[in-house]
Amino acid sequence: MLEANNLEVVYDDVMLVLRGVSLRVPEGRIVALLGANGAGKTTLLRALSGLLDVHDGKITRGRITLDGEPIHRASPTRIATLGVKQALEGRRILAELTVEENLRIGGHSRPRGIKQNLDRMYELFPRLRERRRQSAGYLSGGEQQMLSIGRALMSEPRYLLLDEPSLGLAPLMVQQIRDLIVKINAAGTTVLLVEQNATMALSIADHGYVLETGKVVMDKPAAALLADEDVREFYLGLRGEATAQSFRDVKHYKRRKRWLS
Amino acid sequence: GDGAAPQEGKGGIKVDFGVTSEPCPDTGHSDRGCIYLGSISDLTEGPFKTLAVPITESQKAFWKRVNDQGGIGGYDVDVTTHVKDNKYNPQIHNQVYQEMKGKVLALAQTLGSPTTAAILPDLESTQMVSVPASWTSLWGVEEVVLESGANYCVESMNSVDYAVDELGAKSVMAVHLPGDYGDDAAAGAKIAAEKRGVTFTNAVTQTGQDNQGGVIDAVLANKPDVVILTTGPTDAAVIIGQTAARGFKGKFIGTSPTWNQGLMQSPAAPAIKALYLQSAPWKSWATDSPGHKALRDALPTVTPNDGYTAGWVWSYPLKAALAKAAENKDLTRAGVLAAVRQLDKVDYEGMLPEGAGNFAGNSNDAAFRQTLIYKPDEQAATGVGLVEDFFTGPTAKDFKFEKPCYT
Amino acid sequence: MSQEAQGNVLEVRDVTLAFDGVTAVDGVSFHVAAGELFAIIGPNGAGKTSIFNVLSGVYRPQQGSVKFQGEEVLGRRPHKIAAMGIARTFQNIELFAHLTVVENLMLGRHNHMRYGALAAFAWVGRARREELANREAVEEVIDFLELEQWRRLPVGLLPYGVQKRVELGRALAMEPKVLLLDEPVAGMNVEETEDMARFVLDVRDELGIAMVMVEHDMGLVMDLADRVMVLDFGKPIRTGTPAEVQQDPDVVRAYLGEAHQSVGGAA
Amino acid sequence: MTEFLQSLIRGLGSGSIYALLALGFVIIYKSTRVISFAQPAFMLAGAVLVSYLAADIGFFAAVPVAAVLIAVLALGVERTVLRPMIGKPVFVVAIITIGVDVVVRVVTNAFIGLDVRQVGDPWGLSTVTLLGVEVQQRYLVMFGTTVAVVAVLFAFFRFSRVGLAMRAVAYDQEVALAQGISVGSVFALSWAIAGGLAALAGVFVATGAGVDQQLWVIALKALPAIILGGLDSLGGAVVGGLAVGVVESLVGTYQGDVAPWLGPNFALVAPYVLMLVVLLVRPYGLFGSKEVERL
Amino acid sequence: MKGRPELYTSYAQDMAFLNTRPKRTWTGALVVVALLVPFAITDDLLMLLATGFVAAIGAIGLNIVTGYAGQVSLGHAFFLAIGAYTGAALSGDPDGRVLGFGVTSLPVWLLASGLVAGLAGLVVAPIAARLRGLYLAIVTLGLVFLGEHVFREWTSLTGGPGVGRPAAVPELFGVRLDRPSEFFSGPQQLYLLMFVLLVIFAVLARNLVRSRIGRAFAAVRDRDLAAAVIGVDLTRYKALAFAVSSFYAGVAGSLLFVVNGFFDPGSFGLLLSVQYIAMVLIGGAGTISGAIMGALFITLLPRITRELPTVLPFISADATGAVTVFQVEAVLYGLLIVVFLIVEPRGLFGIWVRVRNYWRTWPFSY
Ligand SMILES: Nc1ncnc2c1ncn2[C@@H]1O[C@H](COP(=O)(O)OP(=O)(O)OP(=O)(O)O)[C@@H](O)[C@H]1O
Ligand SMILES: Nc1ncnc2c1ncn2[C@@H]1O[C@H](COP(=O)(O)OP(=O)(O)OP(=O)(O)O)[C@@H](O)[C@H]1O
Ligand SMILES: [Mg+2]
Ligand SMILES: [Mg+2]
Repeated sequence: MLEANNLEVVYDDVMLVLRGVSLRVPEGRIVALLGANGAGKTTLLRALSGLLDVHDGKITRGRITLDGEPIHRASPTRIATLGVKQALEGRRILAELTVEENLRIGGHSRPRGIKQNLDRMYELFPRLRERRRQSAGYLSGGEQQMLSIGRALMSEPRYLLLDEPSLGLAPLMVQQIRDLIVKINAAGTTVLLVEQNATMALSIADHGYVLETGKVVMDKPAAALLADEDVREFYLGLRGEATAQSFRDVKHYKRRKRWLS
Repeated sequence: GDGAAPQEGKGGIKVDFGVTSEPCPDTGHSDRGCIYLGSISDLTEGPFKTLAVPITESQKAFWKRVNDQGGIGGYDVDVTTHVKDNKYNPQIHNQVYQEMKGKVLALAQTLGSPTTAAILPDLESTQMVSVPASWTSLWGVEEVVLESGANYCVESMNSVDYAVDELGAKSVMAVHLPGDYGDDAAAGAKIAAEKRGVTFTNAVTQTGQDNQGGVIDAVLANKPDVVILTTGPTDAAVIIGQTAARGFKGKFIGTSPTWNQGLMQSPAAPAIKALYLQSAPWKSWATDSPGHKALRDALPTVTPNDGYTAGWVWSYPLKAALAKAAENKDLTRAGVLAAVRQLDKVDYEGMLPEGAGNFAGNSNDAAFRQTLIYKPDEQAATGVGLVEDFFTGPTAKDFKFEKPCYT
Repeated sequence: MSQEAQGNVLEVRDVTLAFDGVTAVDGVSFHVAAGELFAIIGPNGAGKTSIFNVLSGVYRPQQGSVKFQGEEVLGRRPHKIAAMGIARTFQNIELFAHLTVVENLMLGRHNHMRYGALAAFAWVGRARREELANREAVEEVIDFLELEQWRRLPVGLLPYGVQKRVELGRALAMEPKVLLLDEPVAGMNVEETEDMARFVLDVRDELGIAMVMVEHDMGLVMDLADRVMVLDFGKPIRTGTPAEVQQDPDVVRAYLGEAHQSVGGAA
Repeated sequence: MTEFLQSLIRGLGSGSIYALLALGFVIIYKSTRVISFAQPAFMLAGAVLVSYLAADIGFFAAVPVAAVLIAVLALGVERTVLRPMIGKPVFVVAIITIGVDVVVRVVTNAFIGLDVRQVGDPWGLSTVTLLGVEVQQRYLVMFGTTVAVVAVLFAFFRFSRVGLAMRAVAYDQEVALAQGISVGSVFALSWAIAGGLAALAGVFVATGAGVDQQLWVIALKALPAIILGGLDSLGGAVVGGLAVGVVESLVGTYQGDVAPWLGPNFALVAPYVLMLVVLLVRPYGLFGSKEVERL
Repeated sequence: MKGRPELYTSYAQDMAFLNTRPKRTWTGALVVVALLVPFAITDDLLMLLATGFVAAIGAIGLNIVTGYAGQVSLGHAFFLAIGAYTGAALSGDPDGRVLGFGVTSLPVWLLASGLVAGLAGLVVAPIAARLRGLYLAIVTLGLVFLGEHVFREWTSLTGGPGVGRPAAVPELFGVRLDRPSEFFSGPQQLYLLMFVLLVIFAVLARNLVRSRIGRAFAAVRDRDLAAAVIGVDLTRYKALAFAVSSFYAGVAGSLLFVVNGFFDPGSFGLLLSVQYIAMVLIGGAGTISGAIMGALFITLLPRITRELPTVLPFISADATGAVTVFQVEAVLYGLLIVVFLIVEPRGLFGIWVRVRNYWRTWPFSY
């Protein structure tokens, strides 16, 4: 179990971004983390994977444990070797390296399995196989997203932290990614899924959290969240009745309801 | 702004800058006043550090001896309070000079010619008498600068004359670093070659062991009988070693800063022993003269090095000038300069021959024209042994010094 | 509105663009009428962004022609094309992260100012006049996109959704005749998507700017677009109204997948 | 013809020193995107160290010992000064390495003392005849060493995971960290290798005439070499280094006859002219990898 | 937009040169202090500060191309040299040892130096526009080495290495400013001259960088491809940045040695370029005031390191011992740069921002 307790994170010594967040990711589950832009989702993932340092961020209070062991002081390298792996937001492929080199880098902490894992990724994403010798920077946006997910899977992590994996993917591809997440979860990988596409995320998650300006405002089983009025309105874009309304009609400024601000 | 009006100091002597009635910081002569002299030298990173450090140390010893022997007119001389590093850079030289300018009477050392040139107008306008640590012929025409011994120009004239007379050279080549150090030597060599009717070629090089390829090719292409060498020591080792390895049989005569006794251990040592001669403005460390002996006594523990000799020799004229100024009861800047104008000879305690140190006459009359020739000698203290005692070649004898040779 | 009558702002004919080994765009032709919102959809790597890159002069296709208001675009350098009146946003936000919102938008108006370096040094006179006039124009855009509260912040610090809006603002500040939008709502939540939809509609209705939009959010595309072109492997496989396209079995197979039915649905 | 051959071979000889130096720069660049201006100081320190050690343990033992010690020194510098700068702008880091260079060099200078020091190599200026041309033995040794070093480095980067990890670190440290690569170790390793190489090059430079304070200046020759070859290419460093050596030598031999108006010692800046010409055609040097640009 | 908390009532106010009250107060106070300084400190310090002001002009120039337009140039020494020699030759003695045209009027040779250097910048720019990052940095460094070669050889202009030549003659309306006048000493006059020039050139630069041109520079720096797509002509603006930066370098170069009165071609090496880069980085890249702070810091640093050992009693002041005071100075110089940049990679400007923010939010840290 990966667990955060009462976590407080500050950037640049001044920006308090997480204000006492607690979250549990039980082994073998899929946990969804929802929240508006800037709520602190990525920050939470960074805290879990030890990457705050790079961004001048610090955990000022609280603790993170992996199977009971505290890891909030551990180096990102150590956390990665313990099997907690973050797929970074915004693809972050290494543009100058080839597609295959990017994947190999993903397998750095599991050198033995690289061959098999490469084949596995190429099977999942045939487009990447076609482009394997090409500089990754020339891939299309969606192809880069595939590469980024593939890279995270290369090390067969125990805990996979996915930051908006569906961003920029075509609808068909979103379905495939969703199926893929279910599949790797079934194969034993625990997933913490950050998504703007709440419909997709809640459709596969066991449990969900909603984050608002650095605080957890909802912490419920996914099914309960799906049924929640507010979640339906603000995260799924459904109002009362089950059908989405047309974007053509949202002509007027909508009063936003916030749980906290 | 700065400024100090002349005032009455200790012993009824008129003083202005850099002279106090309080004793020097650590001489222990509480009854004496203190004359502060400045030193600007190349003490850490610059190319002449290996000469500059011994020069500075030797001058410290020189003035300590002066103080021990009673000081000057009731004053001790301090050369340790205002010592600065110029890194052989004219700008830094000027900056540190400006810093010490108001606090010293004169400069016991200003090392390097481009560096000194950067402060020359100020030296003149403030009447700051200074001792150079360089041998360019420019100093002969500057009355605030107290040079000693023969300059590079004279030294090279004498070397060429020596080459023609003793080595039977029919062709000479000047190989030198750019700048007045090298240019002055090359100019002297050229004048002498023209006068003696031997072929002359000129090659400029740059410092750095890997930068000598060009002049090596030039030497091998021209095959001169004698090369007049004005470079740094390692440059010289590369040039001599490589040309010899590629079959060059001519001789090299280097000016003083070209030599370093460490070269005797270098891979080029055999070639250097076979081909190299060194010209010098005065006799080396181990010479038997009162001055040399005093030098060795004052620095009993150091590894012999002719940087010490140079620093010591250069200090005599300033000592003489200060003594004269004190005698005149005027230790102001103007007073010291006036004293310099009265100096028609300086007692170098045998380190330079009689007649050296004339600052009273015009530049041509005053120019010192004698040089010595040394050759590598492992037994000798500084790695060189005397071949030819003080001599003046025919070129230098007749040459009229009215301006620097290299312009 | 009758598109044929108004004439086409943009005409793309038979454009083919290949990189060594990959044909990114393969014989694409389409046209955009004045005031029209034309959408391009297709699987990842189909060549949508590449078409934009051709239109804005970043890529030089091997063949084809692109006419903008009757003038050939191909062969011109990007800044010339921008000056003609084609503006765009980018799939990965390409704002100048260290500059403030106002400065980013002022950059959009770069070509609306003419004063040179000497005037800039002095700042008085012409430079000042032009800066002030353009600042007014920029503030209008800020007003339009409701960006007031962020104006003075470096855009690097802004939330993702706001950055996307700033990028739209920068393009609008250029006063283009055609606006190319590359995935304007990717990574946005429902709320922000709605905002963006509103702005896109306003741009068309109030400013009357023709638009080409690439987007994977089918709800948005189907609701807003007048016509849609579907691209696969660089080739157009279908162009038509949203309703037509949505029904096309090829499109469903290559792009939408079976599940889309539950998301789409125009009003 | 022999004149040409001799000039060429001398050029290759000094070129191999430049190549060794260039390799040090490239290794650091490959993993940190920084040009380390501390290389000259390490080079000087290596030569000085050998000049002390050789007397006691002999030249051949002294060289590896010195290389290791300088590698350790470089490691220490990396640890104390560079480690806190991970993720900071590369130009700031480059200026820091200049500060490091000043410190290390001044301290090293203090150990040079007043006399030129010797590294005590066995070759001296002796020559052998190869294909009818006289060649200095030390040049042959340098050439051989360079080839060997490059072969080892190539193998290292090709067949070990670390090589790829280094490149990943260079492009994006956060990504590398997220993959479990220890950015610190990669930095340390590259500085250590570069330090060792600098020491080795320093010793070779000093085999000619000895060690003096100005020895470090030669390290600047590596700059046109790495640009010529491409900043992040090992092979490029070698080709660039040799090219700089050869151009310098050939220009030195012929320019006096062909184009005397260029002034004496034009040979010393000729590599920069060559570099400019190459870059006009190839903005990333001969073998450097191109920056990926797309929207 | 009316009634916003900043209380601007027009864009003109918002876009004014000094748009906040603290900025106006601080700048005014600084100017007053700077004008009073010459009557309070010794001549050698004045000369150092005057040199610092000139360096600041040069650093502003480098900051324009490197800090604002993102083109890292190690070639600044070359452009400084062009300015220095243009100024010195124009104002030099026609009958002297080296080239001179006797045009001693300062505005004339100052402008000419800037223009000649700016032109040189334009010539180099097309090559520079093709290159990125360190490739550009080292290629521009190549300029420095080529320049050194030319200046070494062209002795009729430069006097030759190790010999040098007199610097430009600072004559304004027939008055030699480096000579004492009725009211002021030479250093006082030079200090004031350089200060006024710095203010002028800083204001001009500040205007430039807040204009459309400055914004275009920043766009080219942050992301050149995107800049092109929104209408910025890359080649043109890269060239312009080089030209303006070289112009500033030329101006600074012509003034740089006026205080010393003398310079030699050895001054324009790698070290000088590096010092200017250090000024920009230590001051804080991309700000005019940062460049000024950085220039003063680097100019004064040697002086500071020379003073430090006297307050550290354990260091022997001996020039010849095993550890000399000069080695300590040199080491300190390097160490200070290292420590400084580690502690504050954003430079002096970063420190200033921190201090300002601290007081703004005081007593709350967040
Ligand atoms: N490196 C940083 N320095 C300072 N503030 C930061 C930094 N990174 C993020 N922030 C701030 O922290 C807050 C939370 O950011 P975070 O990226 O965690 O949000 P998010 O929920 O992931 O949003 P998004 O959906 O846009 O990815 C934001 O207000 C952001 O501006
Ligand atoms: N500069 C380039 N060099 C090589 N290949 C390229 C280049 N630009 C694009 N491609 C290739 O062309 C194809 C089309 O890319 P493009 O970016 O146009 O796709 P897209 O339709 O925008 O996809 P997405 O929806 O994923 O953004 C991709 O397979 C990509 O790898
Ligand atoms: Mg996020
Ligand atoms: Mg795309």
